Amino acid sequence: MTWEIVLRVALVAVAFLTLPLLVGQTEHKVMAHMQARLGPMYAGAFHGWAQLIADGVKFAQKEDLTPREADGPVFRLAPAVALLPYLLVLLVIPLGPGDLVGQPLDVGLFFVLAIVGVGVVAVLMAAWASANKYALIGGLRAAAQLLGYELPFVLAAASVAMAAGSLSLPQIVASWRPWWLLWQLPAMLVFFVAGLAEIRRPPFDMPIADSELVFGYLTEYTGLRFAFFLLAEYVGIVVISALTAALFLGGWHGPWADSVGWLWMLLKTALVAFVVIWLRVAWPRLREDQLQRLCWLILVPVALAQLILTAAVRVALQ
Amino acid sequence: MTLLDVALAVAGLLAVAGGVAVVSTKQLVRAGLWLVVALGAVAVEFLLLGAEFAAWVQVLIYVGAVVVLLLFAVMLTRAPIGPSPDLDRPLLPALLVGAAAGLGLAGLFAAAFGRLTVPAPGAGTAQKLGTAIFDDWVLPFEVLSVLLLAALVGAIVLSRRESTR
Amino acid sequence: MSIPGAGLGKGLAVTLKTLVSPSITQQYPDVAPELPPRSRGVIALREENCTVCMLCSRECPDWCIYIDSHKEEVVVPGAARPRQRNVLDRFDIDFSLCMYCGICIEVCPFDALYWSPEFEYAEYDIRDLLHDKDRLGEWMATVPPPPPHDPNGEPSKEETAVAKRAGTA
Amino acid sequence: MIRPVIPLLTAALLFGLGTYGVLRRRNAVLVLMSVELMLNAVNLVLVTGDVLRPKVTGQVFTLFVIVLAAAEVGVGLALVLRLFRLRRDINLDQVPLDEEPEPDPAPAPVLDEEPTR
Repeated sequence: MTWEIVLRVALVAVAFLTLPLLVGQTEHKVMAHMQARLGPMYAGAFHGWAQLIADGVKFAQKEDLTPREADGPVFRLAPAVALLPYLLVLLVIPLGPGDLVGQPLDVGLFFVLAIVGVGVVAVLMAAWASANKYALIGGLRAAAQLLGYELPFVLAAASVAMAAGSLSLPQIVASWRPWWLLWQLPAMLVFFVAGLAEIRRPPFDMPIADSELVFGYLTEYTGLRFAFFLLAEYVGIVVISALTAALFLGGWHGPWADSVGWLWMLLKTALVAFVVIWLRVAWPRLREDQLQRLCWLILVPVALAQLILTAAVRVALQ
Repeated sequence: MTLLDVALAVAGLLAVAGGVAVVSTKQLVRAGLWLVVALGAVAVEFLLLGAEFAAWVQVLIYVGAVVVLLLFAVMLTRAPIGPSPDLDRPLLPALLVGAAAGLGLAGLFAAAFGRLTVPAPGAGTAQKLGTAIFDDWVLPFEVLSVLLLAALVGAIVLSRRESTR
Repeated sequence: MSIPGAGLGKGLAVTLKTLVSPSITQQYPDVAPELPPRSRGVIALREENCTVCMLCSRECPDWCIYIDSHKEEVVVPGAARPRQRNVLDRFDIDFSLCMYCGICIEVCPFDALYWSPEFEYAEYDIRDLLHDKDRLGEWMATVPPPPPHDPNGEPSKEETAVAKRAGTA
Repeated sequence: MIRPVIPLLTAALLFGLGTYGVLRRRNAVLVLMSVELMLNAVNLVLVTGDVLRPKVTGQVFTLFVIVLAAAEVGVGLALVLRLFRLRRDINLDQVPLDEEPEPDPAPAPVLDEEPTR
């Protein structure tokens, strides 16, 4: 029993360390090819597969700088706080039918939503402790953005939870039916868009807008701590993709599902992650007012309408 | 003392330590961050007491929203890095009232429940909670939503600038 | 009337199309680049053609061509007196100054200067970019043959001149 | 088996700390934080109450209190920001309770300006 838990946690840790690298490498290559480039080609000999490992080595060798005016302990703690929530979230995302999940949790969905929200604290810590005006502006932007988008994020997730009649992620996936793709389509779009904003990916990268804020709340970070933030961003992609796949795309459902369910789940996650990367290449960054407008005037109403629709269909089906 | 008791005591100590730091630190933003620690420890207590749903609501609303709003306000009102001067009123009255309230309550609780042990609660109460809210407490729930709406409108009205009229 | 969000879709379509079409990156050090014809890599010198007329040096906008010469007397058998001839001592081009305008090549009346596509002559020291006539002569080997004459174009002046002389003679 | 006295003692101490903070602190945001501590102490008592009896009423009220806290913080921070905009300061001892506040200087002051008072 204890061994089983240790094994599960170890497997999740492995996923935590490998999947983001996979996403990062895919981003390198996909972005490059979408811009008619080749991307990294040399590290690791074959199409630059080891580029991110080389990057990690480079980051580890860099000097660990803390600005003189910074609030040292807070500054140094922020990357860990940024990384931890996503690690915890990965624990409860189901990979396949039955027992194929890090830790089955009765209120798993709620756990995920709560924990993802903690990431804001890390951003504010990093922003304020850097003692840098660009960092502070970036942090305030991030806080406004994350607080705003948390609402449609939670509402969209609530819709699917209502449809499934459960807060447990494996339960939700188990009761998923293909026609939900249509029924929950608005919720899926809202969830995905709000999720993108939650992990501050383009086109929602206003907080780190490099053309105006240098690098936002990451401006003062170097070396391993910066790498931690980057890792957090890529784990964020994995988490948001996996959640979208599990909640709205049916997780492990698919042909020959029971034996290769985990493969379907990974495939769907990879597909959503690809879309995340694709949007970064294709779309320009939203302006701050457009960002808030999109959230409050489009996403929140759509999410609320979807909630009503979900409730109506649920009642009609009973 | 069972293992659960020890866990409860550790989380409690953490919460109290966080609370002490919140009310004693000279650095505004650090007070907010210590509040995260205290609230997180309380959430852990909730978990250990079997109130799983309440624990995650605590994390979602308190840590994810309330503390962030507080930090936001601290930063908007230009908190400096490092200690701020002139944060505190005279010590004695506050200490007297605070100690009286805290220690008095503690004494009361200790006297009333000091030797009591109860079976450890089971986990997973989301369903029961939902039933209770929507069966027994519908009216308070609705009143609460009206209150939230009023607070929302009030906050917006308060934070509007006059010149935007 | 445009559909809202059409631009977003278009952006996605363009990037996806670029993703599946081959990329245009050239793996330069590993794979030799395909240079377009008439690439302006470096200026090569055919020393025998140079008459030290100094036109190139004078026309050079940034004066990066240095020419020294001396006169020699050549005794031509049967002539009344020895002829004078210019002998090139030095012909240097400073490629740290050269802006690759090609005017020297255009003005040379005796076809002594040519464009070569050779471009790998970077140096660690800027002073090493001053190349003498031997080095410039080596690059003659890399000068591509002139492009074939346009079959529909007018015949060249030399050809018409030769034809006319042959006809009248 | 657990001893409910442990979370109850924690709650009592947290409440005392909150009271102390409310009375001791001069900064409005810090006072709000202390109020949050007190609310949390109450929540902890409510949740512990559920362990003693086989009902979930305490947790229901905990949820209500949390929602209330969110509303309170929203309005409270709006007030604090308003105060800051008027006075460039959120020191509670400086708030004049017996005089009409000056109207918001229009156009609204840029954050970098000196106090316009």
